Order: sequence, then structure tokens, then C-alpha cells
Amino acid sequence: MRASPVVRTGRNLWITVLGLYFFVPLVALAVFSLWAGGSRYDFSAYVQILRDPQFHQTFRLSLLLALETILISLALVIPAAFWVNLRAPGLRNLLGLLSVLSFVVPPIVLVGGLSSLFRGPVLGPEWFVGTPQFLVVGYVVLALPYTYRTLDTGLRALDLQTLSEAAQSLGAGWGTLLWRVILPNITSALLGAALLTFAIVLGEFTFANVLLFNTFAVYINYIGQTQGTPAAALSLISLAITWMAMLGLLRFGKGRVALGGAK
Amino acid sequence: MRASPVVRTGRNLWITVLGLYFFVPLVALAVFSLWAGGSRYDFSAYVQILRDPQFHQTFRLSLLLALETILISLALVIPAAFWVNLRAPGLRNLLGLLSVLSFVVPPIVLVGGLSSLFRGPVLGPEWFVGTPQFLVVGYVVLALPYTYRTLDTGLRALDLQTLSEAAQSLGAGWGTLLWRVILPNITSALLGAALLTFAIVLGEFTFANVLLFNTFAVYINYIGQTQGTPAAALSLISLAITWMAMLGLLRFGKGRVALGGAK
Amino acid sequence: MTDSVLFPVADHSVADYLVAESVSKSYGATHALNPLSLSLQKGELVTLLGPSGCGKTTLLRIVAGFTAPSTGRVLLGGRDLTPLPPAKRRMGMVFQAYSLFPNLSAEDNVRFGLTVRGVSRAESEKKLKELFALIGLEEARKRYPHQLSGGQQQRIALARALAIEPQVLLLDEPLSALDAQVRLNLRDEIRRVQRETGTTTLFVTHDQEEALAISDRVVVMQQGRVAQLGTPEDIYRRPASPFVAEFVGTANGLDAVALGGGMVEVAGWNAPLAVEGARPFARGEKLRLYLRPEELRLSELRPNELRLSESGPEGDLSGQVTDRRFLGSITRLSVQVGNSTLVADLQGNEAAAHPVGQQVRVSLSPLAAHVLRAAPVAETQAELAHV
Amino acid sequence: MTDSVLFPVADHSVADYLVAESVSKSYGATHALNPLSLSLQKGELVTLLGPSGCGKTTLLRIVAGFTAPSTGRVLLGGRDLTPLPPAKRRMGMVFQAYSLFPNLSAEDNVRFGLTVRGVSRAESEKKLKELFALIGLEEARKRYPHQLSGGQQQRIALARALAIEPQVLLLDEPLSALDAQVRLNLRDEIRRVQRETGTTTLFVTHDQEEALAISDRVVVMQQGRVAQLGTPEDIYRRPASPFVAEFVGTANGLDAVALGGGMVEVAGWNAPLAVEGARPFARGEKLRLYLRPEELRLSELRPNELRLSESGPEGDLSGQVTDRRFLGSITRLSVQVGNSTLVADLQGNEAAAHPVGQQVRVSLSPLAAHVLRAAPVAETQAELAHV
Repeated sequence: MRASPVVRTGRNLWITVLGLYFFVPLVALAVFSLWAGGSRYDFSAYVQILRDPQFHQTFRLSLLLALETILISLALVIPAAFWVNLRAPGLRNLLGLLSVLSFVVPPIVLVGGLSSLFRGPVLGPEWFVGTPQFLVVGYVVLALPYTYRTLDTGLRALDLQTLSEAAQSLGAGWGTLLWRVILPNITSALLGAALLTFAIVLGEFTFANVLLFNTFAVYINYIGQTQGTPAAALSLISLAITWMAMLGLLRFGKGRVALGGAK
Repeated sequence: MRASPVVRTGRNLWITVLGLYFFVPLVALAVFSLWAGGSRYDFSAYVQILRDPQFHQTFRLSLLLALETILISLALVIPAAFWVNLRAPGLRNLLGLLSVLSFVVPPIVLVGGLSSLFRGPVLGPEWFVGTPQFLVVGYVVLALPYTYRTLDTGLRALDLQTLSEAAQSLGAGWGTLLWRVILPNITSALLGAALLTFAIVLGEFTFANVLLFNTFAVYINYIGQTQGTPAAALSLISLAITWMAMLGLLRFGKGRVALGGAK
Repeated sequence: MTDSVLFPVADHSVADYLVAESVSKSYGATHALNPLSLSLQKGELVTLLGPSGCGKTTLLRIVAGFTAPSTGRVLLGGRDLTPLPPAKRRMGMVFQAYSLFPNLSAEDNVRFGLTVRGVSRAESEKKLKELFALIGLEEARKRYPHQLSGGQQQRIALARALAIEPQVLLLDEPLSALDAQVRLNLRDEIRRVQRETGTTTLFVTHDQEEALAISDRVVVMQQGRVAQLGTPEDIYRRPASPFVAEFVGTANGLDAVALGGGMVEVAGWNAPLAVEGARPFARGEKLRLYLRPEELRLSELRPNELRLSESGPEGDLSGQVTDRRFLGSITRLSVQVGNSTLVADLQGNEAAAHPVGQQVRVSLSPLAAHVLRAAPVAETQAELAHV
Repeated sequence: MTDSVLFPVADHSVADYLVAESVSKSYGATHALNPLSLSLQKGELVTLLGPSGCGKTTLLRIVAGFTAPSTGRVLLGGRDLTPLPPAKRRMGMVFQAYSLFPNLSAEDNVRFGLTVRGVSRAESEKKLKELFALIGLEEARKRYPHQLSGGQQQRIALARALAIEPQVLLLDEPLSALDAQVRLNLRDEIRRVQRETGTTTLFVTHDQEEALAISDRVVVMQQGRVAQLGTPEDIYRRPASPFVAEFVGTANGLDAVALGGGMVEVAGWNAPLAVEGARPFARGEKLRLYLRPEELRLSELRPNELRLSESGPEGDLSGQVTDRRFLGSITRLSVQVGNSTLVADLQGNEAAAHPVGQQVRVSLSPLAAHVLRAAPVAETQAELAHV
């Protein structure tokens, strides 16, 4: 297609903006993380971070919390999204609105409400409020809208009603339908939802900071406040971790699909 | 439709869960916000908050930052989303991936990177780094994926190519196309993007906290850390503000469409 | 309600295999389906034909069990199916939308119903072999739905529905998403497979040609009611209402008045027309006269014949050719008779003899004309006004 | 390239209004369109007909300016349009997808092109009035696209395209999203409007009946090439290749061998057949023989005639009716002749005389048979194999 010069200029402009947006900060950050004062550059900042026991401890805690959050929110959302899409498409708009509404609940408000509730007249059980597991309650609330929207999109792409009716007319019950027909066809949505939840939990600072638990995000903030180049190194390390996780999951997702396609 | 008992039970269960998720916390929070010690309940916490000059000051600042962020991110994203949908649908997956990637950049990493950059070898101009406007840079980065995804969804619903070609065959240039054909048909996506950005900026705590600017979210956190029932009252007030804004915009959006429909 | 499972209903003949007994469906005040009864013989293919919103799909879904009827019940071999969920009815269904499970290969799709029912591996393997031979797609067994064309997908869906040896096969506009050429092929294919397997079949379509071509009997539906039930010939040649006459095939519809004794008069025509079917109508009754375009015969009127009256003694008409459209196997001529324009379809090369402008005599073959009592015009028009 | 605007190209006749001059389109190694030339006379309606992927839409989009040709150029009245963007070409276009601007009412949609071109309010008001009268939708002027049926939307889209008084009207499968009944009505409507306005029109479709019905001339396309260019009658009666013969209309295709002197032999038939069109072929040449189903005439063979050879002296065939399908205006009979099955379409009630099982004599009307040199079978099959 012969593009007009205006269009071509626009295209180049946008590629430039995208580049600036995504890569320049990364490169600058990487350069800074290697800076060892004056004009010396080395990996000392990375070594320092990777040797810090705090790094391992907080990362493990956040990982555990992320897994718990993923399991709980998927268990809550899969049946809800399935039911809404199949039986009550009229409710979809309502749920969509509610999920936007909860985007709109700032985490700081949420945590304020939650903690004042638990410290207030309605006392939560001490054994629960006192452990970091308490954070999972807030994380599930935070992650629900993302999980819901991702699964909803996946289900919507399916023509759920026809597939369900086809399976039912062939004699399948609800369990067979869900396990053999629906879930295998939304693996990428499931992985996407899990991934987003993982990223949200790993990066969530407000809750943990306010409720005084030492998660990975709190550790990042602590390093960021106190040390220069190690903070940049840590930023890059944590970016690398989440992106690796994501790309791994995506590849796994693709693999599943390709496997299915070639079986 | 005659639903089986299992289905009916499932339905009721989910309505219950939804109710618990959305309304119980709100009601409990509301009750707590009215608590004035012992068994007395009154509006004193609300009065205290609404009389606090800090409340007005920080709210005005966040509002201003939100508006700036909305304008900048729309100006960046509208042409990009338009161009990707019309001319380079192949790039759509790439941009979708990039926008997920940036979901995955935890704000705490982002702000760490940003601030170490500005305090590090690449020095930002003092007049800029020293004002709260500096936050807008981070907020735009935070809001871009949401804005992009919302506009992309809106444009995808349009059959952009056919509409564009129809307009062009009738003699319309790119400007006429964008202003008279495309934008009027994605008003609700535009409003949605603006609203999400508004909510994100109003609730964003990490950036402002780390960079030491006194925004609304920081104020909420301060109240939440120091005072009991006023924190609950403030939570409800800020929820009310964002929800009112959203419903107002939604109604305005509907109104525009209805107006268009009846003109 | 479970009683009727134990005590088969006796008031239908043994031959009535599938029976819908005064079923209806209302959504609040909207009647999607008015109470109607329908029965299918074993091995028969019956089509539900009608425009969108006529209730045909609702009726099919009631039979399948996806929609519970507001009143009435569905019987199969005398047994009341109404309380059973779709999974227990053993009815094979093919949908309008492509409905193959995207994560399963063609053969796993066909095997799905067998696995669910616990059929042994060996037996299901044998069944698969038969079915793929039946639909002639052996080479596509290992392919996945996205690797198959629309027509192939619908054939696999047909095999999948037949795999469970369904008591009834339900087809919900299975051809409407396909291209014209494929639609014709698959239509014949479905008919062949249905005959070979002898499966009692209910077929829903909005395409009248499809319905005529494939059915043993056709149920024409209109606004949630049965407008006519009969063989394809009945429906086409002896439509029961103006709606059926205008929905099925092409017809010249004319307002006419009965003159008694089998004669009818059309305003603007100089002479009355003899129509056998008009005998029962009393003089002065308002009628609707339908002339099928393919049953009109044209012959050139030579100048010396022109002085004849506009309608000859044998009930022939005279008129002038005003337009011709070549449609391939037929040529469609417009003939101005009085102040009406008749459409006449001539097969093959017959139209070559009648250029535009020619004066022609129009004769009616014995089956050309059909008369009906005139319905309030608005009713039929509202149904047919799609543009 | 701008030179040609100043110096009109002279090597086309004055009557050639729109000319595509050896245009082609490649995407990398894929040739969507091989170099081809095409010219339209002023006021003519030409259809591009072919299966999906044949390049017809690519050619239309090159004319419209949405796709730049890899080679060649597009001339209008002798002026080279190739460098002009679509907005400068003044060609009205109607799309397959509904393309009305959703935020504008029907009349604002039609007015859009006028406003963009700065036509005065009064003048555009007059134009609107004319156009809505032309398409017969005055009552829908204030309605919004979502309040209009598919057929109405496409009529408004037609009015919108005509509003700018386009030099050429381009229609890209405008009917394919519509229901059968609406499609027929709108097809006639488009033809009428095109004639009344005298707009030179290029019409793209994959529906052969549509192409035959609406066109002055038809371009049949196959794999990016022109397979045949001619009037609807040419295309249907004198197909230039096996592809055209099988894509346009229904045909009995048979492998045959020329015997010389206008006689052909079909394997399994007892006697040769006289086919006028076979005269040019030498003895022994492999042919493809096409018999149009509507040009076969049947007559009952009485028992005492049965001893006649399978092919009578006049080139008639004898066979047995093996199946009948009632399709409304025609009845399709399958007749077994030798080891081939011929399809014969009988109009109206003629088929009543030929029950299944009857021995019949099959006579060919003069236009029934058409012969072509046999193409490699795989080629044609690959094109037509959709199922």
C-alpha cells in the first residue's frame, strides 16, 4: 500500500514514541545500575542485592501470597464468569460495571477500610489478622476485577452457549462440560489472569506497607529509599523476574495450544 | 427456563458472594464511620474531615494532576490506537503484549527507576523534578495501558476500516475522518479511559509517597494511620467522590448517545 | 409428571414417534410460540420453515430440552420427555454456528458423545470408522476445527450428532453460515445421510428452497403459529394462506373478485378468468389470485389477432413484454396485462422468441392459478416487509 | 506520472470510460491479481464474479484507490487516476459490511459527502429529497442506522454513494449480508437506480445468479485472472472454460472423446452424440461435455421402444429416472444413462409424468450441449472444491 507522506511520518513518530516509552528508561536504568561511582561500571550492585537474605526472604513471601491469591480468585471467578456468560448474559453489564467500580476503589481506601474494620468494632481473629496471610484478603479483592475481565474476555470469544448445548446434547453433565470443553479452551485466559494476579501481588506496596508486613515490594521501596545503584539493579531484577514468568507462561500457553493442535 | 436445583443453588451462592464482596464491607465501614465511641453514633467524623483544609488542598492537587494526565495520555493514545487499528492490525498483538508488560511493571519499580534516574547521572531540570507536575510523567506511564486498551476496545467495536473507507470515498480527509466519524463514535470509550485515569491518579499512593508530594492518596493514608473513625469516613467520602464522578460521566455518555439518537 | 414415563400416553397412533403436544412458550406477555401440536413418524424428515421470529427455533429448542415449554409436553415413543434435561434425551443436534470443540480433533469431537456415554474404545473406533466413511471425510479425522472449512465442520458436526445413535436428529439452520455452492452440496448430503441412517429428523430453516428440497413434510410457521403443514408439493401448489403463497416461491399476487362458477375478475383486465379453484367462492367475494411465474406460457400475438379482446375465450390473457432478465436456467419476462405486471419465467431458450415490446398471449397451465380468500393486506405485508 | 493528467491517454476508444490498464497486485510472492486490463463504457454495469480469493475485490479496491496496484494504472475518461487518493477520485462506494456512520441519521449520512465537498445547504437539501425519493425511503430520513433494517441500511448507503454524483459507482458485494428475499428486492432496486441515474458501475459478487441478473457484462475471475468476459448469455451459454461452466449455473459435466464430424462419445453410452460445438475438434481429442439440466427433455419410453439402442438415431439418449427432488418452480430428476447420472430440471408440473423408475428418452434441445477441451481435472476441481 502506498502510504501518503503524512501517514508515513505519523507511523515513524509513533514508533519513536513507543521506543522512548519502553526502551529508553530501561536502557538508562541498566546503565545506571552498573555505575559504581565516577566512571567505573561493574556488577557490584547486582551482587549486593542477590547476596542480601532479605531479598530471598521477601521474594519467597510474595511468591507464596501470589499463589494463594491466584488459587482463591480463580476458584471464585471461574464459576461466576461461566455462569454469567452462559445463563445470565444480561448480568454481564452489571458485573462489568461492578468490576470497573472496584478498579475505582483506590487500594489506599480499601486497606484503610479493611484495617479499620479489623481493628475496629468487628475484631478479626488474632491468629489471622496477625499473619501476612491477612494480605491475601485484600489482594483477592484487588485482583478480582482483572481476573474477572480476563476470563470474561476468554469466555466471550468461545460461543459458550453453542458449545455448552452441543456438549449437553451429547450427554455431558456440568462437570464434563466445564473440565473437558470449557477450561481446555480458555487456557490462555486462565494463564493471563494468573499472570496479572502474580504481577499485582508482587508489586503491591500500599497494603503491605500500611499493614506493616515485609513483602518484596516493601523491600524494593526500602532499598530505593536508602541505596542508589542497588535500587536500579533491584528494579531490573524484579522486572526480569516478572517478565520471565510471564513469557514462560505465555510460551507454556502457546505450547499447550500447539500440543493440542498437533496431538 | 427451568433451572436444575444445582444451578439454582450456584446462582444464589454467587449472588451471596457478590453481595459479601461489594456491600458488606461498605455497610460495615459506614457503620464504623458513624461510631463516636461507646454506643454513640453521629456524623462528627465526617464534619472533622470536611472541615480539614488538608482535605481540600490535597484533593484539588490530585484533581489537577488527574486532568493533566487524562489530556496527555489521550493525546498520545488516540492517534496511536487509531493508526494501529486502521493501518497495522498486525501490530495490535504486539501493542497488546506491551500494554500487558507495563501492567506488569510494578509502580514501586517504576517510581524507583524514575527517581533514581532523575537523581542519578541524568539530572532532570530542577524546576520540573521539584514540582508535583513531575508525578504526571509517572501517572501517564501508569495510565497508558488502561487508556490504550479502552480505546482499542472502542475502536475495535467500530469496523474502523469500512467507516474510514466510506468517509474517504465520500471525499473526507484524515482530519474530517477523525473528528466527524471516529471520535463521535467512541465517546463512551473516551469517557471510560478518562474515568479510569482519574481513578488511578486519585488513588495512586506509591509514587506520591516515595517522591514526597502531598496528594489526596497520601492524605488518606495519613488519616488512616493516625485516626480511626475519620479514616472510615474519609474512605467513604473518597469512594463517593470517584463513584459519583464515574456515574456522572456514564450518564453524560449515555446522554450524548441518546441526544445523538433523537437529534 | 414421572407417572407418564411409567404409563405411556395412548392417545397418539403408534406411528407417531416424536410428538409435541400443545406446546407453547411465552416470555412474559410475549408469545414466542402459541400452543401447537406436531407429530413426526419414525424415520421422517420434517422441516420447520418460516421467517426469523416465527417460533421455529423455539419449537426445536423445546424438543431438544434447552427451552422448557410454558405449556404442553414432548413425547418420544409415547414417553414424556418434558422433565428430562437435554443430556438425557439422546437427541443429536447440529447448530447454525460452528459448534465443534476447538481443542479436540475431528475424530475426538465425534468420539465425545461416545466417551461420555462410556462406550468401549473398540466399539467407538468402529463407530468412528463408519461415520467418517458415511460423511466421506476420512482424510480429515486428525484435523482440528480451525483446519477445516465451514462445510467440513458442519459435516463433522453431523457425524458427531449421529455418533450417539440419536433417537431424533435436530438441525438448527445448519447450512445458513455456508456459501451457496457448499450449501447445495451439503443439503443433498444431509438428505442422503438421513435416509441411509433412517434417523427421525427435525430441520429448521428460513430458506424455502432448502425446505422444499430436503423434506418429507414441511411446517410453515408464522408469528408463533403453524401456517400450513404438508408435503413440499402441498405447500408450493396449494398454499393455505396468502402468507404461505408469498413466502414459498415466487408468485404473481393479484387482487381479484369472485364472479361465481369458477370465474374471477381482476380489476383492469377486460375479461374474466376461469380458475378451477375459485368454484367454492360466492359471487362478489374478495379473493387473492396467485399465478406462478413458471406456469405462464407465452405465445406471440400476431397483429391480426390484436383485435381480439384482452382475454381470449379460453381464459387466455393478452399483454406486452416490458422487461427481460436473463437468470441463467430461466429468463424472467415482465408482461403488462391491463394495469398489472405479471412475471413469467421461461426455461432455457424459450424467451428468445419474446423480445421486449412484443404483444403476447399469456396462457395458464392447469396448475398456474391458485385463489385464496383475501386476507387483510396489512397482515401479510407486515410479515414480508423486510426491506 | 502527473504528465498523463495533462496529456490524456489516446490509445483507448472514446467510449472506454473507465479503464484498468494491465493492473496487477502482488503481496511478496503471492499474486492476488495477475496483470489484466478491463474497460467499462459510460453508463454500463459490469460485474466481477468469482469465488473468494479470485482477486475481484482487489481489482475493485485498486479502482477505488484503497489498494495501490503493483503494476498498471487506472484511467477515467482518459485521465490517469493512479496517483490520486480515494478521497480525490469521486467514486461512490457501497460496502459489504454495513458502513453507515452510526452517529449520524440517515439523511446526515447521505449529506456527509455533500458537506465535505462544501455543497450549499439549499442545494444539498434538494439533492437529499431526490435521493430519498429515488430509493423510496422518505420516511426513514431522520432514523439512525441502528433503527434501520439491513436492507434499508444498504439502500441509504447507496443513496450516500450517489449523493456526490460519482463518476463511477463501486459495489462490493452489497447484498451478501442480507436475507434471501431482501437480496432479491434490493438487487432489482440497484439495477433500476443504476439505470435511472446512468451511473457507470462496477459490481463485485460471488453469486452467479446475482451477476447474471444485474449485469450488462460479466467478468468471471479465477485465481487472479480473467476466466471469461462477456454478456450474461455468453457466460452461461458459451462458457470459455470448464471452470466457468461449472461455476455459473448447474451443469452435468461429462468426460467425452471427439469422434470428428461433430460427434462425441461418452464412456458407457452405447451410441455417440451429435453436438454442433464439437465440429472443430479432431477425432480422439479429450473433451469435457456440459449438458444444462434445464435443456434436457424427457419422454416416457414405452416397453416396445425399449429394444432401441441406448442412444436413438437423432442423438437422443435413453435412461431411467432414479430420483426426484421437488424444488418448487422446478423438479430435479436424476436420470441414469449408461453409467453416468444426469440431472434434468423440469419446470412446473412436467415432472409429474416421470415417476422414479420410469424408462425415459432424453432429448437435447439445441442449446443443451457445450463442449470444451478437457482441462487437467485437478485444476477445476481445486477451484470448486469448497466442501
